[in-house]
Amino acid sequence: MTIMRHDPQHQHCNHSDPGRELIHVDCASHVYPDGSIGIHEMCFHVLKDEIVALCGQNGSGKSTLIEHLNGLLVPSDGDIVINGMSVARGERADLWKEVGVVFQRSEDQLFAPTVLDDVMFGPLNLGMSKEDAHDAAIKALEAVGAVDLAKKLPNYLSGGQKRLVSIAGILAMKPRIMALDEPTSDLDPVHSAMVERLILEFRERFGISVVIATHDLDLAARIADRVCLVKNGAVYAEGSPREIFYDTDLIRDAGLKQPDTVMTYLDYCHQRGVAPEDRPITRAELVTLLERLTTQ
Amino acid sequence: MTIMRHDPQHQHCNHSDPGRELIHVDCASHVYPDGSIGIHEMCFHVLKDEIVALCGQNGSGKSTLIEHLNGLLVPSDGDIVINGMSVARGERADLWKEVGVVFQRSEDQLFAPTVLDDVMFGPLNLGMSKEDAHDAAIKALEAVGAVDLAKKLPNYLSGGQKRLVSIAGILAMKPRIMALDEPTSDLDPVHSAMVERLILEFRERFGISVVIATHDLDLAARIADRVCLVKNGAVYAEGSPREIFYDTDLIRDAGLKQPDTVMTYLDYCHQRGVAPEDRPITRAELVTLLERLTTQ
Amino acid sequence: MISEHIPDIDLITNCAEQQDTVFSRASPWTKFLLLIIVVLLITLTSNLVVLTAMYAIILLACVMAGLPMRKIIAWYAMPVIFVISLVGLMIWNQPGNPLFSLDIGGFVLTLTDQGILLIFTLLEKALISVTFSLFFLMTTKYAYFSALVSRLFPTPLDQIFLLAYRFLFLTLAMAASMLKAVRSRGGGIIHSIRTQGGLFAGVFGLVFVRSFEQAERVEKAMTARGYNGTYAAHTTIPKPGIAECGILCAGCLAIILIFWMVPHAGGW
Amino acid sequence: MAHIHLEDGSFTLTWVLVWWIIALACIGIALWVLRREKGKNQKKITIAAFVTAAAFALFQINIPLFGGVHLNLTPLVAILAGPVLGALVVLVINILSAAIGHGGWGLIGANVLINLVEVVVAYLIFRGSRKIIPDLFSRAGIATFAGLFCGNLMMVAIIMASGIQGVTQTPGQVLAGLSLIIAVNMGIAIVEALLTGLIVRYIGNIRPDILGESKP
Ligand SMILES: Nc1ncnc2c1ncn2[C@@H]1O[C@H](COP(=O)(O)OP(=O)(O)OP(=O)(O)O)[C@@H](O)[C@H]1O
Ligand SMILES: Nc1ncnc2c1ncn2[C@@H]1O[C@H](COP(=O)(O)OP(=O)(O)OP(=O)(O)O)[C@@H](O)[C@H]1O
Ligand SMILES: [Mg+2]
Ligand SMILES: [Mg+2]
Repeated sequence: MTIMRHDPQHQHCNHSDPGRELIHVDCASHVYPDGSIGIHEMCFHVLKDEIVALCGQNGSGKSTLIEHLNGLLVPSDGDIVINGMSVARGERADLWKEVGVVFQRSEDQLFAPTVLDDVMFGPLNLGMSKEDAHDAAIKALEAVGAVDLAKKLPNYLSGGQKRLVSIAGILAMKPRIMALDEPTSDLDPVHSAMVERLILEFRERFGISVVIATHDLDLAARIADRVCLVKNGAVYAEGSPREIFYDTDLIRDAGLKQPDTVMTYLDYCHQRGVAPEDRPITRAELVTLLERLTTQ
Repeated sequence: MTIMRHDPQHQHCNHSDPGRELIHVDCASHVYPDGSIGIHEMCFHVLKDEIVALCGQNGSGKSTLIEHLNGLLVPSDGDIVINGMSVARGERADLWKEVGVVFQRSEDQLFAPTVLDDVMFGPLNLGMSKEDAHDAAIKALEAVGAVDLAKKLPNYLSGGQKRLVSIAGILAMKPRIMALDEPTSDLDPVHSAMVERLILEFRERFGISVVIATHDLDLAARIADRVCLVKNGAVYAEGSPREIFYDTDLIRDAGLKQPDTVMTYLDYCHQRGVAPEDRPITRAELVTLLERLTTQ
Repeated sequence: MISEHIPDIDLITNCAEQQDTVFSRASPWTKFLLLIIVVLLITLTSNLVVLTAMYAIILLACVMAGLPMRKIIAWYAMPVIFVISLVGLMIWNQPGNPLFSLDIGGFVLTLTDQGILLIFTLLEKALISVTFSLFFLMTTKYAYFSALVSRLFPTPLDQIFLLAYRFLFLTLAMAASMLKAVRSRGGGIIHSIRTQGGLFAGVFGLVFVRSFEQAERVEKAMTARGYNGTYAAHTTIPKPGIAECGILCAGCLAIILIFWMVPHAGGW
Repeated sequence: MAHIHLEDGSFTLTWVLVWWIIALACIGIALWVLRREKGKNQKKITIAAFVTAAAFALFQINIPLFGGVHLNLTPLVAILAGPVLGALVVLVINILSAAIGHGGWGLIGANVLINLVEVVVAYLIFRGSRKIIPDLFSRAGIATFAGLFCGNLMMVAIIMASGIQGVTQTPGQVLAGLSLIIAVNMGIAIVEALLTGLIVRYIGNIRPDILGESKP
């Protein structure tokens, strides 16, 4: 994979691999009622089995894009094709079965009187029987480590607990695509590692594609197959985490900072006066590399 | 400073340094109406000029504690003394001038029709003239890098923008103590560094004490003078970041993980088979140390 | 948001706050007094020419203020339906030239040209009032409104008014986000009430309690930044200028004229 | 529901003034009572402001028939805020509604009176039958239905008394038309009674302090 830079003046949407494409955002724009530009001529795609991370400054349009993916927002221009169904042409009656979205603000997502009811809501709408839905819900709650909250009222949870429950609500539906907006914000490191593991596991076990919007670039580096840098409502550059996160200028242009691991490595090379030849992006890689560099 | 472990069975609250103590939480408990235990016999204090980080699992009681600090919640048992005024005895008419609180959910905090009005609200209530309040608000917005949002409606902001504005609203009031609940969640790395710098600067320039509740342990390691590990509604242990974050068992008991920097260092030592003698907690320290270890 | 045809108060506020035209600089008092004059005029007269002239002037003002006319017209839907459906029951058997008759089980209902005219008159009156109200809302900053409210209403009333206005945004946002959440997991209000009725009873209760608790929190957050019931103390309302006084006088004159010309206009 | 969604210009000036004056007198009494019972009522004001917002929000979701049939929530206002604050609340609701064109400014007086009847009746029944009907759901439901029914009668009385400008139907004909509306309104009232019952029961379970009565 090489970095693809997108020309802000003129965007092309080329189908990268039409056969495997699950989501194709075709030059979509969205203007909010007050005239704010949410996204602008954005081109973006997600392949089967892929984990894509959206990274970008505050207000760059990540959440706006995510809310388009299951038809909650409709593009004012351009189109979004999910699994062959065009949103603009209104072929989107049950988009929600395809794409599960976890909102940035988890309390927006919880509405049922108890946590269990809330997690069961999706499965029931999928037509599961009450027992199956119950099982699915309990399993999902177990997966995120929140099964002891089942009987609580969603509005009486702590910030992180709400996030866990809202992720469980989507997990329980096993959609083909999951779009998670800031899945780990408000989560403590242990739960956040749990969610991270889950995302990977879902891809392995069920072939679920995942889109995450996140500010935790270390997380993106660890789990994403592809990183899209979002800037001013459009994808500014995309590529593998290794390429993107080692392109210091690109990251700065997007208004971001390199992940900690990358900075540690670069700083280290700088201090030792050697050229950074490798590109570690996870802690394990970094440690191995440092060890090798030391013993050389 | 040495680690103080608190015995969960029996808590003592000893005034560490009564002269400098700005906040003294004296064995306070809070039970929510539905019977959930928010905090339980918690003892906690904040000195003048100090930055204290509260770290703990999801649902451990950090937010509950923070909401007690400006009288939003009142302890069902025990007392909280802010700058000599007891909350339980109701001597708290203008607690809001002393303690500024940024909530975990920023939308709870935004109520005025525009961002500028919202940030000006506090300063006006402090008795500033309209012009002064306007200046204070613009300065606060500039400090967090959100001055171009001044005319927008709070409802029309992205998640991170809301967080920035709610921080600005408290900054503009220059309280003597600031309590920030997850100040950097939802913020991109650049803005989050900005907020981090601000917290430090506020301490330097105005002698403001800061309490932050955060899951970003690297942030806590960088800026906190003292870290309090919260578990099951009480402070489980406290000490300097260097001590706390290098105590692997303690951190595990509190249901957390060590910060990335610490883990990188420990992993590195482990791989090289050397004993971790130093205790770097910031990236700069780590890099210097690694470099020294290499060239030794 | 919830429906195309319900005025979106976020958008209304946004317009009011972003406005910078003559109309938003004019004194809120002028607009308030004009509102009273407009309501009196449409109560007093049923003359279609006068009404049409008023309507045209108000529409022109809206266009000049750069208000989103498309939205305003969408928001007409409810008032129009209110008038048509209620008055629709009452326009039968007016005097005038019969247009056609219906015979329902012995009752003969006749529609006349006067009946049609009546519905038009009432409709136009309604639209004048609606448009002017929206114009007022969309060109006046919230700070002025709150100052007006605290001048006009005695104490607990003004507090209730102002807090309620704030809470309204929360409640509507809460309702909207609930709808969003339900839809994003395959529910629909009607559909879900049918299939999961028991659950939805709880959902209603919960939304209510939740918005209440959020209101409580916001109120506390305001207190935490020094709110003590006097939100508007800092705003001075601009006084009407000479031109504005002129307009107000003209309005009063119009009322007197209508009284004088059509002594029975108000049904005295 | 009983609420005149007539727009401005429907009533003659005389009747506009008559209803306004009576309504203002009632509000004045409410204010006077409220001032006399001093003490801390910030919490009550928050509740009042909130129910205003909630009721107004629900007002917006209506079935566009016969002058806008919609859930009304005034009985819930009565149950939560009581008749005194309730009087202020209905005034504010009606002003806000007029501001976005759902009902005329001139008709606020009449609408406040109708809502006041609902509030007072619902409150009296809800509190009065506390001993007889301990179950919150039925008690709130019955109070709601009764309140709405009386409100409806008030609405008919007001329209019959004032007439609609330009309408020359005989009172009998007007009444015939109105009875159609009443029928629909009573159907809605049943739905609203159920809904209010549910909400009140729910509140009673998790936040009895809002209701101002301890758990039965
Ligand atoms: N409901 C809304 N109405 C109007 N403008 C909005 C709304 N939501 C977002 N915006 C604006 O649209 C732009 C993109 O917002 P979006 O929420 O997509 O950003 P984001 O990338 O998710 O940011 P963050 O990282 O802060 O969550 C921002 O400029 C924001 O101010
Ligand atoms: N409003 C509430 N009503 C009832 N219980 C609550 C409420 N808020 C929090 N709790 C409960 O109190 C406990 C402490 O919650 P708190 O919000 O203080 O945790 P926290 O440490 O801030 O967690 P997080 O990191 O997830 O934000 C949790 O078990 C939570 O479920
Ligand atoms: Mg976002
Ligand atoms: Mg918290």
